[in-house]
Amino acid sequence: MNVAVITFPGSNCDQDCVRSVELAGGSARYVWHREVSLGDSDAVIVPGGFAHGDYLRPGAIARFSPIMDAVIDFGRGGGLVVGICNGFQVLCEAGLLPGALLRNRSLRFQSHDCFMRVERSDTPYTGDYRVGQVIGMPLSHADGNYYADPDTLAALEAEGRVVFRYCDADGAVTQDANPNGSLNNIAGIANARGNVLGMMPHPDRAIEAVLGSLDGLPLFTSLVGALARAEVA
Amino acid sequence: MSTGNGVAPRPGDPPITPELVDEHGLSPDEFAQIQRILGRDPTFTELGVFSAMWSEHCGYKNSKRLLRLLPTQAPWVIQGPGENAGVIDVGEGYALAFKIESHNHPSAVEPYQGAATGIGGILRDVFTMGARPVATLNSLHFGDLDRPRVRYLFGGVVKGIGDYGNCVGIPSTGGEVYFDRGYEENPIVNAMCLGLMRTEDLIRGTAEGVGNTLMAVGARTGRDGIHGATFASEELSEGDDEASRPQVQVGDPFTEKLLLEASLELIASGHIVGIQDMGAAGLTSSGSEMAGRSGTGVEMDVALVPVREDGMTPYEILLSESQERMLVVAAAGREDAVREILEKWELEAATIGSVTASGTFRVLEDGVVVADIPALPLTEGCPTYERPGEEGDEVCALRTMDISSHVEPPAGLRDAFLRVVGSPNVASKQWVYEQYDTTVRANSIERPGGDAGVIRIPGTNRGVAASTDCNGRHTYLNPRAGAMGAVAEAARNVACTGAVPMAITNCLNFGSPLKTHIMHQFRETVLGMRDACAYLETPVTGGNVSFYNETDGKAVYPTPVIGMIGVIGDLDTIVRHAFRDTGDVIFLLGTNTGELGGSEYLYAVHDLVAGEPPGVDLAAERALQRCILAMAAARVLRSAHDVASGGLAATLTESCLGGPRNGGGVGAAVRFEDALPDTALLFGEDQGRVVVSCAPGAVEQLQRLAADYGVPCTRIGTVTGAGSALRIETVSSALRLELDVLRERYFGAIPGIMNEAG
Amino acid sequence: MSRFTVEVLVTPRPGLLDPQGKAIHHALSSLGYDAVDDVRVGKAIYLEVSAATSQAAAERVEEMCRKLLANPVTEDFRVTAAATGAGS
Amino acid sequence: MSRFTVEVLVTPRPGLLDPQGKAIHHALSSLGYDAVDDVRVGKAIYLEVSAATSQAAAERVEEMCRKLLANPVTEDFRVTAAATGAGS
Ligand SMILES: Nc1ncnc2c1ncn2[C@@H]1O[C@H](COP(=O)(O)OP(=O)(O)O)[C@@H](O)[C@H]1O
Ligand SMILES: [Mg+2]
Repeated sequence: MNVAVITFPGSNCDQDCVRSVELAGGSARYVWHREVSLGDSDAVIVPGGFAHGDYLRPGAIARFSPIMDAVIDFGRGGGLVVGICNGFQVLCEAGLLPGALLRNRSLRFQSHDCFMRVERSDTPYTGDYRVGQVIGMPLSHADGNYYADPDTLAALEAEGRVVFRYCDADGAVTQDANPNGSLNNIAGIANARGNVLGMMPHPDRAIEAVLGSLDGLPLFTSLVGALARAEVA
Repeated sequence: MSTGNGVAPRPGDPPITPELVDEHGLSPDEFAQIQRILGRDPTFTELGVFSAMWSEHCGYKNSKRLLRLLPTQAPWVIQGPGENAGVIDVGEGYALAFKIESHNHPSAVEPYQGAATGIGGILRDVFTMGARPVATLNSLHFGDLDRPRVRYLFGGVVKGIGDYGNCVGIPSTGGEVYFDRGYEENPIVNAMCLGLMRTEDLIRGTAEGVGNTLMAVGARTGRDGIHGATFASEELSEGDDEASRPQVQVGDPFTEKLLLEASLELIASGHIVGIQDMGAAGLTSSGSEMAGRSGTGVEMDVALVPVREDGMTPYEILLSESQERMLVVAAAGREDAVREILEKWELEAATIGSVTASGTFRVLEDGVVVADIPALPLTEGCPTYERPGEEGDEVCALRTMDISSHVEPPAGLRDAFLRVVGSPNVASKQWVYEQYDTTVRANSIERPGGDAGVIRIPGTNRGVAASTDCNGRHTYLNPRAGAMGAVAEAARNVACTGAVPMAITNCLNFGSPLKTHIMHQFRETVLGMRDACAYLETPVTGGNVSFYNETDGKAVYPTPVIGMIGVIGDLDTIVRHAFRDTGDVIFLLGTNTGELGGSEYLYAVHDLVAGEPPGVDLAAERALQRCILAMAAARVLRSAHDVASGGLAATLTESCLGGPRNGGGVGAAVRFEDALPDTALLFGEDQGRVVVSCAPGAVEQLQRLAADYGVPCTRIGTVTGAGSALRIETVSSALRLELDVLRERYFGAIPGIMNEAG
Repeated sequence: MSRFTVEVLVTPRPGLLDPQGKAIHHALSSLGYDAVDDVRVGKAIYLEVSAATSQAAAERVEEMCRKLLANPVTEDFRVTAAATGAGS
Repeated sequence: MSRFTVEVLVTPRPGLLDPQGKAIHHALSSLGYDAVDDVRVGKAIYLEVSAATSQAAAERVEEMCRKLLANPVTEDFRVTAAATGAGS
């Protein structure tokens, strides 16, 4: 079992993601953006950072990195792909996920803890959470304001593809608890098939008690568990 | 040594006249010395080179002699002043490189780019030592926030720091922000960086090995910031028009990130023998300093330097301060291997020359020699001066003013309390630090908001704590006491987290050294810093001097920013500033003396900067810090928070409220028996005090430890639990401050001003 | 082949919230500029392109817009080509 | 009083580094667009303004540019006013 963590020029969280997978009991390796094949990888993480400087629009240039054709094929074919923060932006630009991430409502970069409500526990990424569970972890972005046109948004909701929603400490989904202006407080979504996940907050920074939160670790243990089950099957 | 073989004036260069020499900031005596060094007149290019290297910024002409007084040694110091950054041993085979730098003038002209490029420069200083940057801090001083221009500068600087550091992926773990009319025209923008490496990976900025190859790496050279180094050494004046204004340097954090990764890979590869940032004075300072440090020479051809614009002269190429460039000395024969690493990171690398045995800094343009200067006299021979100093009349009057008539708060104690807690100087800097990525790389153990930031050494349970401190009002009124206080406070902040203070870097921001009252401030500052560092055993491993922070003759407050490093051997013993559990017992360590001189209270309530600032008892300070460390190691403490700006009022408020996103905070009830006026007690900024709390069962142990270290320890109250209030009784008054009200004042102050006023 | 300066104007799609435009509008109002009713903010990109004709240059750049320069979910674009140096 | 749409184009001053333009140029090259020689990126701001004449509208906005919309140290700007709805 092997998780590929893509490193673009400007990726900053590739190490954090590898470490998260390892702490969850899996193994991971770095795949440089100029490679054209994912090799024998069983899952892909597109990490946070500023791929290609985030110039033009976050993710816009990274989407054309040589490795992305392989990532897109892999995701379209049902392979597990998760994008965190900048990775979420890349996946939207690449068309693996619908919508776009606009500038935060505050117009400022925001770096602080946030709470999210887990909306689905039946995805390969959230099996170790409970539906309705309130989890806390850092977020850190300038462009995290999730937008999709009304039809797309309605489809996301109707199909239950909103996986994480910003909420307050008690789990209430309110505008006050919405850090960046995302429609419907969306913090993370899945594609129709459920194999591609994108999320803005950083589970990779909430994997040890000494960091202040362990709430990100289940995302990685869920992923590692899903891969292990697939191997057995 | 012979120079000048074939050096001839370049066609088109202006003739060397006394006026031109003067425009280059060189005195007639200095010019005569240049003629002696060369044995002839300099060419225009050489004049530019000397002017940059002998500027205040590179040559430290007016500060060097005094800086020699600072203590620089300790067994744990691996690299003291003189390199790109200082380095100390932080245990388990790790070394920490750290340094602070100013970018005041560029930030005054263009706050966003000025601050951004300041971060860029300090990161490069650290990663060229072979260390991976793991944290940044920033110390900012601005005028009062009610001025639109100040809000513009403040907003731009914070965004510039954030956008640059966030993109490179370095967490910000702390800093400070002050607002005072003393900085109205001249903001102080200092950036500090910490980098970690295995001790054996240390590399220095040297050009060793005759025949090795000089390579220019990274961004192309443009006409940006030509003579920035000289510019940084001149005052701004009202009439600065665009023509005379050097071009702004634009930062490219993405290229910086690539340069960072490529440099660390190059250093690890063993293909290179030296590397240095092309910072102030660009290719000139990096080339000549690397040669100077290793006693070799360098020869380079400017025609080989990749440029961004056509028609650049040797003068411009040598002095350009384009960002994100490095000078690398590659081992002969390894050039292709070097190029391969750089290509992977999509960076340009050009061979521009080689290391020679000549001892000179020799520059060609298409094979024609345009400069040939002995390297050591160029880098080390800058004349130094010790100018006379005397305290200014104005500050003397303020310092000795009788402030006793201002002890009464005009609208009552509660009003004064809320004003102090809601003053932008005391209020939470959340608006600032939430624009900085504080958690990237998942090693931030204590984020901004407490006494000092703490970063984990990856793969260990050790941490490095860091804090920047300088209360410019204190250093203005009494530079010596203020400087001692800055060192003491920085060390105390670090100690409050449970980390042992180890060493400092410093950034000395002053007005013109040509004025006697400024020289007095500078000298007194250095002496205060010397005493405090010696006593607290925190040597100085490097720093930066920024003079000429003046506009139209008005200088900033003397602002010696101290960047303190501490080491915590076991992260499980870390202590935080917030009160925790209901029933915990609160103590004051240290003594209340009620010193209101230079206090935030006088400024916020009486609009006054006056009085004698708090004195520092170094022996008591050292005992206090050792005591805190012993308590932390023994796991006696539930919280520790030092007393500084805003006095006990600020400290107690902060310990009750905790961080910005941790719910409602906890209440506390305290009582003071001191026979002091209420304002002096609550708002005095007396040094050497820490408010701590412990579980009821640990009271005796805590008291015993305090007695062991001879530290006054007064039981002042208890933590009263969630949702209540901070209640304070003194011998004459009782105050009840609802946490909601405190929250609104403390966290709402800066966002309120920045969001409403625009 | 001649040289063309191609101007690309990328603007937020109508109906999309434009926080940057809103912030500028707010700032202008507080500076006393009451005559401003709305502000929208986009990007202006200038490309120097070699092509046979200005039309060819514009077409090429339109392709770049569809591929990279604009995000079809959130942005519209407009392309104008002029001979370089002709002013614009 | 009529309504005008005023277009403001804000561009980085010549000689200043434009990292964003550089990155886009690089990206276009790797997508195979070799005919691009240079890219510069600025802002396009559209203001709806009430004024007596288009000239008055443009003058007003030029003032806003000097005050707020453009950074005189790093940016140049160009203002064009047209009656709203007249297309541009
Ligand atoms: N410019 C800044 N950048 C990052 N953190 C900051 C900044 N200014 C203040 N902080 C953080 O806010 C907290 C309070 O700052 P300050 O009042 O200066 O603390 P202290 O008085 O203990 O030195 C500290 O944790 C500090 O690191
Ligand atoms: Mg403190």
